Amino acid sequence: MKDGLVVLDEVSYSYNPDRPVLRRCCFQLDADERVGLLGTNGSGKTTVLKMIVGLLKPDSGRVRIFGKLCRTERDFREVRRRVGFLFQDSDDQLFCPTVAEDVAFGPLNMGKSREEARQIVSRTLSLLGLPRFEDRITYKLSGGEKRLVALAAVLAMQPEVLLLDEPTAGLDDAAAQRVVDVLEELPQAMVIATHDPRLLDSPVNRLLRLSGGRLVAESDGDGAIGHLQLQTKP
Amino acid sequence: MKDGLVVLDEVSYSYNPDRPVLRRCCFQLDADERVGLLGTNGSGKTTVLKMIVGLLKPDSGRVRIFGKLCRTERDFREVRRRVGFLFQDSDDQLFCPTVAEDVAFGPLNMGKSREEARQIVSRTLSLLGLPRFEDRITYKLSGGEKRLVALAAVLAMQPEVLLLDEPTAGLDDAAAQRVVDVLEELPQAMVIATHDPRLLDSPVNRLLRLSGGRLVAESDGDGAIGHLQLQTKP
Amino acid sequence: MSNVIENAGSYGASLAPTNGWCLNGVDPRTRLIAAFCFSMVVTALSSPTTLVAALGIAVVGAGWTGALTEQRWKRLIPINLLVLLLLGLLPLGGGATPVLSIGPITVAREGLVQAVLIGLKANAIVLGVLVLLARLEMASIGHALGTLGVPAKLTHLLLFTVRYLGVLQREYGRLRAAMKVRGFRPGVDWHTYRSFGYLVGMLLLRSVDRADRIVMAMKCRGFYDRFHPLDRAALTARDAWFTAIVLLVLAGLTVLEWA
Amino acid sequence: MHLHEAVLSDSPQGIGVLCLGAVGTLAGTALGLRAMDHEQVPRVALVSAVFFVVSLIHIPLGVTSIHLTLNGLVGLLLGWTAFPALLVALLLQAVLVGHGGLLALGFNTLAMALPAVAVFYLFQRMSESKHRSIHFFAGFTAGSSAILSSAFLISAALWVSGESFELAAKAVFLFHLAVAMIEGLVVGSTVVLLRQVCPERPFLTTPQGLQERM
Ligand SMILES: Nc1ncnc2c1ncn2[C@@H]1O[C@H](COP(=O)(O)OP(=O)(O)OP(=O)(O)O)[C@@H](O)[C@H]1O
Ligand SMILES: Nc1ncnc2c1ncn2[C@@H]1O[C@H](COP(=O)(O)OP(=O)(O)OP(=O)(O)O)[C@@H](O)[C@H]1O
Ligand SMILES: [Mg+2]
Ligand SMILES: [Mg+2]
Repeated sequence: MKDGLVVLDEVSYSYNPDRPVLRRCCFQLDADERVGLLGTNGSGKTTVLKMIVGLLKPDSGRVRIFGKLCRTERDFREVRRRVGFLFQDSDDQLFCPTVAEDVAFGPLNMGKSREEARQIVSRTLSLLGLPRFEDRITYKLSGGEKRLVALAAVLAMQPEVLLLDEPTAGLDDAAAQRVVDVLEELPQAMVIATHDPRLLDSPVNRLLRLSGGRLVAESDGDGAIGHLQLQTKP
Repeated sequence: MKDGLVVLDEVSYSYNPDRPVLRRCCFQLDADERVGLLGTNGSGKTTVLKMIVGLLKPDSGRVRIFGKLCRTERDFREVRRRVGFLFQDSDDQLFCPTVAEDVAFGPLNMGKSREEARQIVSRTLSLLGLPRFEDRITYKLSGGEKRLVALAAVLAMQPEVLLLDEPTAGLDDAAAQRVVDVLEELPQAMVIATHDPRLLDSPVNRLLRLSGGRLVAESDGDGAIGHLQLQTKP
Repeated sequence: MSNVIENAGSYGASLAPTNGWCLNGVDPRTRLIAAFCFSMVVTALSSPTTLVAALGIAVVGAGWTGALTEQRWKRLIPINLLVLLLLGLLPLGGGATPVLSIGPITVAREGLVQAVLIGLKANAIVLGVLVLLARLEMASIGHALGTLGVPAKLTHLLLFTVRYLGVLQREYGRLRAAMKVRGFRPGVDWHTYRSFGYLVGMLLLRSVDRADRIVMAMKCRGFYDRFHPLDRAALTARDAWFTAIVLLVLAGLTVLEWA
Repeated sequence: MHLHEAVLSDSPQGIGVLCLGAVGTLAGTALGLRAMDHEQVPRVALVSAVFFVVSLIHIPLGVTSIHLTLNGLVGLLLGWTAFPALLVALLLQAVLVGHGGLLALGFNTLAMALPAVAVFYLFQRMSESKHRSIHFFAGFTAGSSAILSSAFLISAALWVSGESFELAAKAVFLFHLAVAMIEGLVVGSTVVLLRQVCPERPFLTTPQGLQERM
């Protein structure tokens, strides 16, 4: 088996012993893939993503990232610089007073100088169409703006893989469309956990469904989206 | 115009002057109606509900409840005994340490004796299928249990009108179904703000959509649900 | 630390009543007063024999009631760190009978004895209180204080604080996880301290917003300007038994000390 | 750093310190409760809860690590209400974590809350200054001076309760010099964030300020 960027090998996980969330779940992400991760509420999508960045450690099974087996916190420290994770709730992700400081947080952690960080901030913000946002107060942004700033904060670390947990949840149509447009332009391999049919149209090129603690392929291409929509809308 | 239980007459509201949330919004709830309140995130559903119980006062327009014009905090104090409000986040609503105390909080504030309050508690809990929950600790309940206990706390005041803010948000299918079943059995007039198609099937008998700061009727009955889903997905 | 946070709100859980446990039926008020009296009496002891006896009783109690199972023994750590510190420092404070002297440093016997006695006493008290209060919900302790005459505002302050500890710990955990995935590792530098400062500020802001929502929810349920308690069960025969045993133990210790 | 009754009960002076602490805390708490009305209970409680949660955070300091205390911040936010807020938080620490004892609760609260109240009168206006550059300075001085004063009170209590504690008292105080530095930096940043995010909101204020907003 050729190694992908991210490989989960028969991982199991439970928060609570009598209700396992993942059961010998396998997953592989290759370069240039944009995987859509479907599944009902509570099926474990967030759990899978957290496992990839080592916020949760599997009860059994192996996590291999960029070809390297990751076990300890130390292994994952390296991984987290190269894998960007967008949280489900942006409020949990933005904790600095201003946008500029929040976006600079990652680069500063990676040892960049303040000058470099500042440049990265302005570059990233203009990439996402958020010019002159540097001094805005994160706590007061609208839901859509928070999402985009959180995404900027993730992209500022120049990750090779993106994990996006419901990037359009809680956004209205206009804001969601903006996020979709931005995602389409990004070059990285991605895993997008989502319920949102708007995302499945275009950024995503492979669909997986999490059910019963395992990932199963959802029929590919147009059919998949039709299928999904059939489920949402009778 | 015959007076309904709740009438909002051209109310306007803004948290922030350059982004009004409600603009001359009208609303009427009659007896036996169960209104579903739809609308994208941030469209102002919660704002409408808070206005009805006087947690927010309109910038302009009138609020008339049970035929009485309500303006001051004092007017609304009376209203709040007869209109029950279920908050979007149960953690905000269950602030007492035990379930019994939380459910008894309303009745005690209404001047009931401890003995009466205790009886109301056990009656309400068994009505909602939560027997022997009295001494459970609120912060240890699961999400679905919290929702039901919060509902019990609201019902314990024997309100004539219920305002429910996303009663099934964040619940898994089983828990959500339980809430839906309970709501179906309740006799009160209701306003249910929700995104959840599960609720629109049966407790609700009239649908309104909040958009551009106003409430517009959504086509009724079965059609409504189809329509709703059409709107979710372009 | 991280596991304290990960087991968000589990303090209460580790104190939760379980079936068939011998102090279960005893009223929290009685247990609270007993803990207080036990602390008082043991604090007043000074003879080594009595202190050893007190510690022995506490240990036996802990064994009998299972108070040290799960993670509760960890609560002995802070006090013993303090005792270790004293054990290191008190003997250096000078005294009549040096046991060891290296250059200018003299280790005195008096200090050593004093530190050991403090260690005995501290462990007896902490362990005794742990036994007497074990598996009591913080919420019940709050109620007990209320019925013992502590002002309503203060008991409600305690109850609200306990209620939202878990919520805040989860919020803290999520923010910390978000920092972690962006490569944050605490170090000894300005960036670290500033980030912690922001973290605290953000927690406070969210807390204030939540507090405002809680007040709204209270008003919606007819809250006007005071809290009405829903009172608790009366004392029972078990309380009498429990009180008798505790009194006997305390009397025994007193006699041993001064007789 | 919390003292335990076992440490202070060795001498009559120590017992005196315990009693003095209890009386002082009683008085301060009574004042604090008077300044807080029923509607403010949730706000104050959430500040206590933040204080408790934050006090569990390890912050690296050279080879060891320290816990944040933040009594200065609580003081800036709450004024006299810091007394009941800190009393509750310290009671939780005593029962749930094992920091300090039940009988020493009075003294420990006094040692934390008295500097907090002082800081409120000294730096609260400064932390609301129009000039942004001052916010950090106000927070820094408030945070570090509060913890230093607390450390001083604790050292003093040790000192008076017996000659043999002299060395321990010095050690406690010296250690807190370093801690004060870190507290200052953290509280300074917190104040900067709070002032930047809600300049219009009287959050960093007296209970009276809280009242106005309700
Ligand atoms: N910290 C936790 N402690 C205990 N159980 C948890 C925790 N987090 C999640 N769970 C449970 O694990 C299951 C999977 O959760 P997860 O968040 O991964 O689902 P999800 O697919 O992301 O759902 P959603 O669509 O609601 O985000 C759920 O049943 C949830 O209740
Ligand atoms: N306390 C507040 N201060 C400032 N703006 C607010 C406040 N509460 C809500 N808003 C803004 O008012 C608008 C309407 O909010 P509201 O909570 O009523 O929406 P909603 O329809 O309930 O949304 P959701 O589906 O997310 O619950 C949003 O744009 C929101 O950002
Ligand atoms: Mg999720
Ligand atoms: Mg809402």
